[in-house]
Amino acid sequence: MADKKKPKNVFVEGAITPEKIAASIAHHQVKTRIGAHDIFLGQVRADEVDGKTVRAIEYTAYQEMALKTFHEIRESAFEKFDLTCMHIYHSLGFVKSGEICLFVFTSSAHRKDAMDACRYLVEQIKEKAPIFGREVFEDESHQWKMNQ
Amino acid sequence: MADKKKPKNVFVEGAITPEKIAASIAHHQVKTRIGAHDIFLGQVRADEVDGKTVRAIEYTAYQEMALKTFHEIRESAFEKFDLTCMHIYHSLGFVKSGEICLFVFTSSAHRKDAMDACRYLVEQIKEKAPIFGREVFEDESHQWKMNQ
Amino acid sequence: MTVTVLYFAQIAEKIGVNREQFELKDSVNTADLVSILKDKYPQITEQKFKIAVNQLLLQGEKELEDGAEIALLPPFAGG
Amino acid sequence: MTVTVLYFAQIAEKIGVNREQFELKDSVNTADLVSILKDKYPQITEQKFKIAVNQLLLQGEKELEDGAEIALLPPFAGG
Repeated sequence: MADKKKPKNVFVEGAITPEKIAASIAHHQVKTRIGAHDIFLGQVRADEVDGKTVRAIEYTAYQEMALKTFHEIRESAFEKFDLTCMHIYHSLGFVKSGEICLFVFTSSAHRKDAMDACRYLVEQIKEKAPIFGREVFEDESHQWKMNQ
Repeated sequence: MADKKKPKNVFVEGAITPEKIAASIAHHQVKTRIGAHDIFLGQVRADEVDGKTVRAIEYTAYQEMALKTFHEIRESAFEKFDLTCMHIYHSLGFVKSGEICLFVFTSSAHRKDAMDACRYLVEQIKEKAPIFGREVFEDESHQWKMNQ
Repeated sequence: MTVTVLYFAQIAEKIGVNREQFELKDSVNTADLVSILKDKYPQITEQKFKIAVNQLLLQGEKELEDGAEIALLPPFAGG
Repeated sequence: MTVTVLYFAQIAEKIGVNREQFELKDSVNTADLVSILKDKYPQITEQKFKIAVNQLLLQGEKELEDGAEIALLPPFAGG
């Protein structure tokens, strides 16, 4: 069942839309061995820094390396957890505050694997994927985002 | 920010649609202090029992008690975790295999609270909400579902 | 006193009743009521259930009051 | 040997270059290359970065081979 070997298109230009998420959920309704989905969404915050507010993040990536990294993270998750499906999408380019930049979607027969895998994927992506974020303020000045 | 006190409409007649989930996600894009959403979806499995396949679950509930239980679970989650928003929807009536019967949606500035709260809510709902499920097979015989 | 008893799911299915009222002596508690119900409906003797009184899950036993709503709840299946 | 060096994000911004090639002596390893780069671009001396060689994150030091692709990666910000 697991679509482990298909190459995956992780990067999306601009924000990830709620419609894309809905289409992805709907696509899984034919997979009737699934009992639990977990979805993580990263949303750009309008953080305030020294009185200025972030209006968008511009994402860039070392794309070839990032795609390899995502592939390895996916493979390791399929080894660790009993998953039916796994999907990862990340934005490139501008994503405005309030919009979604990361969509991680795990599906399993039972909730524990779906939830454990989703958390694992999010942590691995934040730590290992060579993706960079330029936080752009309302006055067009910027600073570079760093994951903790 | 937290919409802690609004009474919540938890029960939905029939399956929860991907469009409802998309609308709920879209609704949060004005809340620019949110950095992370976690969504859990329960989907009806076409389990096989003695050669017969589940085609649907018919959900019923002790509704007044369930709404009180959901309210208490919500309040306790708002106490335990730093959340901006929390939404819970559960189906009543028939939900076919492959369709969604539970939608738990947590939002926070940071991922840890969103993910911890989502898991907490799912476990609490499964344990404490007086909801019953009649698993209907393709030959119209049935058995009663039990959470583990 | 008068109490209302609610039956759900496989319990309602087994006994063919969703809800009924009982006239009870004032000293009757929840354990006594369960005995009365199992006498009346022997088909639920083997059934696992929890009890809620006035929509609160019961731990142990409890005195009943006039107008109480008692529910017999088979295992939960939400989610 | 010839190696390609890629710069990303704040590093590319600081030095105004995304990508360039270097002719190196065969004995040069990654630590030597970093010294060369910091001499050429003193504005990155204080910058925190990781190094990838042929799209694999480097642990420690590594000999370089002809045609290698070396990337200077500032802190990640995905998600």
